[in-house]
Amino acid sequence: MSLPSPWRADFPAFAAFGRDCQTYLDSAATAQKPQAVLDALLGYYAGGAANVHRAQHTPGERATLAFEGARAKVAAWLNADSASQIVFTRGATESLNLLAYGLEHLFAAGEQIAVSALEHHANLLPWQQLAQRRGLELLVLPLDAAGDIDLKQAERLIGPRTRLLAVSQLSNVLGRWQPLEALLTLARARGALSVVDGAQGAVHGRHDLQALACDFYVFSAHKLYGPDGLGVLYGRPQALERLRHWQFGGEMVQQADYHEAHFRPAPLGFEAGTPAIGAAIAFGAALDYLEGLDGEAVAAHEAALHARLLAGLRAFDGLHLLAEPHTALASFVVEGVHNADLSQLLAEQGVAVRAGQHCAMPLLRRLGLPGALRVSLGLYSEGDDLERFFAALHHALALLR
Amino acid sequence: MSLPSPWRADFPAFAAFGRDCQTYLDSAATAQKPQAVLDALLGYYAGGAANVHRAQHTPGERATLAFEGARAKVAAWLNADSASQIVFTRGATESLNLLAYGLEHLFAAGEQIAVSALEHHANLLPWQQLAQRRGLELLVLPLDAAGDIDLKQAERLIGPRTRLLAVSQLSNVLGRWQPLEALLTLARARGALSVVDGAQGAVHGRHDLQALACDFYVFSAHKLYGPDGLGVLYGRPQALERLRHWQFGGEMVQQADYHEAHFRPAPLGFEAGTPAIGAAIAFGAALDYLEGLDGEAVAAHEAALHARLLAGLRAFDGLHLLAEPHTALASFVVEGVHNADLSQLLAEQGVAVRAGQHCAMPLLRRLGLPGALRVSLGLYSEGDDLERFFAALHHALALLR
Amino acid sequence: MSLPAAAREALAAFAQCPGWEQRARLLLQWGERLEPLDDTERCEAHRVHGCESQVWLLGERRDGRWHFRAGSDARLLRGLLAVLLARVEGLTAEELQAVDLADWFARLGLSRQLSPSRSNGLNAVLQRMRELAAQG
Amino acid sequence: MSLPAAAREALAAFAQCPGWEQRARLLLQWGERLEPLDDTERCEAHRVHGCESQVWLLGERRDGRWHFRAGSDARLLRGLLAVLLARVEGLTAEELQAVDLADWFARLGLSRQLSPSRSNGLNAVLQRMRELAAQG
Ligand SMILES: Cc1ncc(COP(=O)(O)O)c(C=O)c1O
Ligand SMILES: Cc1ncc(COP(=O)(O)O)c(C=O)c1O
Repeated sequence: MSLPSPWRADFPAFAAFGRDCQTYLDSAATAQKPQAVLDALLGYYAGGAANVHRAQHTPGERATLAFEGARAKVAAWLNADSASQIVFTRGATESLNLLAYGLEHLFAAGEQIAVSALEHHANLLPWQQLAQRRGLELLVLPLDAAGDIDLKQAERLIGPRTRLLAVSQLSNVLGRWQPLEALLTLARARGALSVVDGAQGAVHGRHDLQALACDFYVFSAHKLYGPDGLGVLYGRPQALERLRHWQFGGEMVQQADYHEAHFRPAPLGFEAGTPAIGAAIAFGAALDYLEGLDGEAVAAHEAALHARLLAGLRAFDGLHLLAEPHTALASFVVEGVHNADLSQLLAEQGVAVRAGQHCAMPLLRRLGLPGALRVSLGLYSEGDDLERFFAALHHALALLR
Repeated sequence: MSLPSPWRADFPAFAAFGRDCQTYLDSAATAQKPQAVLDALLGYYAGGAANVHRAQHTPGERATLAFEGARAKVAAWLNADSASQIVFTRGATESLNLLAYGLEHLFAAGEQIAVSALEHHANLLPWQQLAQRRGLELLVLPLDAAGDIDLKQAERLIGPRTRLLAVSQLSNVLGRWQPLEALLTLARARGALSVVDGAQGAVHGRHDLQALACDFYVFSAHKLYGPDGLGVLYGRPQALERLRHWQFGGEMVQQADYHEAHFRPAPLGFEAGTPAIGAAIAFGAALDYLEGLDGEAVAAHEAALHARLLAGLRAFDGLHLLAEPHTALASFVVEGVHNADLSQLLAEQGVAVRAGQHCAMPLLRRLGLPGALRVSLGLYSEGDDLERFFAALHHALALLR
Repeated sequence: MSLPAAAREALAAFAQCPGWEQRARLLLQWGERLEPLDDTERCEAHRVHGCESQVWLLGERRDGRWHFRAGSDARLLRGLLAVLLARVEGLTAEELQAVDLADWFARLGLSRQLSPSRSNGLNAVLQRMRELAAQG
Repeated sequence: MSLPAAAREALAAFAQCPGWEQRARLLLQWGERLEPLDDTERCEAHRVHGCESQVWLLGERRDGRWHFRAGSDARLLRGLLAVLLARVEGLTAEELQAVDLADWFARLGLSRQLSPSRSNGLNAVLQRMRELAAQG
């Protein structure tokens, strides 16, 4: 049962990790990039960079076509109706901040925003701070025993004063798919806008946003095998129309005078200044690469690895999973052992897993834990990575107990 | 007088431009990148990407060290006291928006913000919109006949109600160094904060920010031979302390609970979410590259080329410069010929110059022009580029007149 | 769908055009053919935004068929407008929605003018034309 | 500047330590030596933020010399705190500002623990120590 990944060789980082005796199991933090991404990045810069949307000259046209081509690829990947529904940002975090500022004008004091108890800071703090600015109430939807947003309670809590629901698709700590369909139906029934944080969800399986029926969906390129510094905000056309412009500058302007200005609609109106052109083009290449894989084979590989991960962890005495994860990752603690000690000794052995609060301090506090370890997988991960991790964990625990 | 650039071969894009018969004279829009930048980008991704500031594991530490090393290089390049004065953003535009939102709480209705009549939209619109949000007055400092901010008028206009002055160091349209020293002294005397838009200025010569004595200075990596998607906000410590946090998420948090949170100080407190790690590291490599050049030789080459550009343009009948540029670029119109027609015919001949309003619509309107052409230079530009441009201009004018 | 006479003429002229110079000359000539707009027509209401040059577009439906007029301060753009108008002259709203203008410019060897690079603005003109026809 | 006795002992032990395992064992042992903090001392006021683990630091000046006590819920970090305290025990404020702690950890073969990666938090402890000494 060695579970090799047939796609591993497409990712040059693993040759380097091999040389340095590193085992990378922190893909939920950021993923490695296939060679196709590096080629696209290099091809763009070495072929002649140019700014986009500004010039008639050939390098400028070429860059604009490639940049807009990447937008179209993102739209196709998400099954969006049109490329104009895709706004490029720096990352999921910026997408969420854009929403919290761009929708601010829709809220009146006393209204409510609903998030869940398992949100990443990026999908909690922008709303929390918006609530503080506007005198809103932040509803925190509680979790059930399995670690999912409790639908019964959500139904009770989400009411006519609730103007927006913002929830994760897949928890970055618990690894569980959240009951989005029911929640989105509920939000729609109550007349609330909906925001889905797809930062983790987008990486596992491909999602049809027309079927998902949220108003906004956000994720980061760097977790989906693309470069860092690029994120996506998808919106339904009617939802995008409700956004106020947020950042101002360069080519997002329609007409400007000293004392007043008019701005373009989405997407360009929300991309102030020179964007991350190279990153967008390279992310297009990442999607092309993913498009070329057999999605079912990828899912089957990830599922087999994940099962192996869980089985392996269960063999350790006193090890407790924070929840029963569906996919992609497993978070755990070991009785009587501090997660920081464990992660340090794993690091000494060249095993890269993440320890701590995973940018979800309130969730960890609610679970009564100072922190936890998280092992997370990518499509390039394989059985040998897990074996090295299990051996290192064994060794670390022997030292610590 | 062929003026070859001794650094041209360091920039792989010129081989591609050569193959495609393209002459790139639009460096003020974005600059080409030296091979060292591509190598750093590739080295980072192929060596194993990792998120920064989050994990104890070796790839994470390596990435964090490289990312923080890049911050230190930026600080050294600007002669800042400390790396903690350098905030990474997406670009000059985001830096300016960060300031306009982060300083908003300092303004009361009826107070004033002063900008100049020649600002790029990125240094106009964030302040204009802040003025609208807060009921402030936006003072527009007029220009003198040469195309510089008129100091006499500035002295008259900037008064005790003026809380902030935001001006460009080097105009992206007129190519003139603005009288910063006098303006900054004036601002300080009146108790106003000062913001310098160094997007163009940072590219020509190296500036000592301790000597410059502004409160904030911003620029974009992509114009200074670095990758796109990265910008810099420099601030004096006392000025940075006055900034309110703006974007929220991931690792900018000190302590978070569902209903309240505390944030880190600058720089990390202003870098919400996964930053453009690869771009930052590659920008560090760009600065290393520049650091290795003979600054005086670069300045002399740019000056000689610029003189040749001006002399060549003067030989055309009916061609008018928008101002007498000091360095880097020249903007012009030709009597009876539309700038769009000219730029299209230059593009047909493989000459990449920029036409239009250069993201400075109000300035162009004030000059009474629907648009203008701009030729701009980088340290890799050379005499032959100019000769090809002159020949193409000649040809285009022959067709159009 | 048979082409209007002016469109056939444009196709004949541009399709056999050997290079950029010749094409530019042709565009300049076609631009001269545009029926000039008077001062009241060159107004804000008819202005097409999203072009770095100034462009105006007026549309009128007579007997179920669309007739457009257009102008610009840039001469090459005037030529592009002329070959565009040649193609759409007298179409019904349905025909207008159906006509493949990207293909039309491609057949003329003018595809590049439709690039998403915003500065030229021909795309904005096409969009405005469709909006007018949809309203009308 | 001569080293305090405990510091000399740490140097002797760590400097000849052959590998990560041995070093980890030593850190665990040194961590045991930390004088435990009582519940009132493990309070918010003494908490050092910026560490993923919980860390507390207390400092006291007697006769012009600084004496620190520290604790953590993580055991390896307790070891690091112990070798840190061994180095700074009994220093004056001036000596404290002058001591090169990066060098100290380097001599112990523990440089990596000072990486700017925030999660371990030793840097935050050093900074808090300097703040206390500056105030005190
Ligand atoms: C669920 C979730 N939301 C949001 C984010 C933020 O992503 P980024 O740091 O790329 O902006 C992350 C990644 O850390 C995440 O896991
Ligand atoms: C003077 C000036 N300010 C600001 C900017 C905006 O820079 P960016 O688009 O990289 O954010 C530019 C570049 O276009 C500029 O020339």
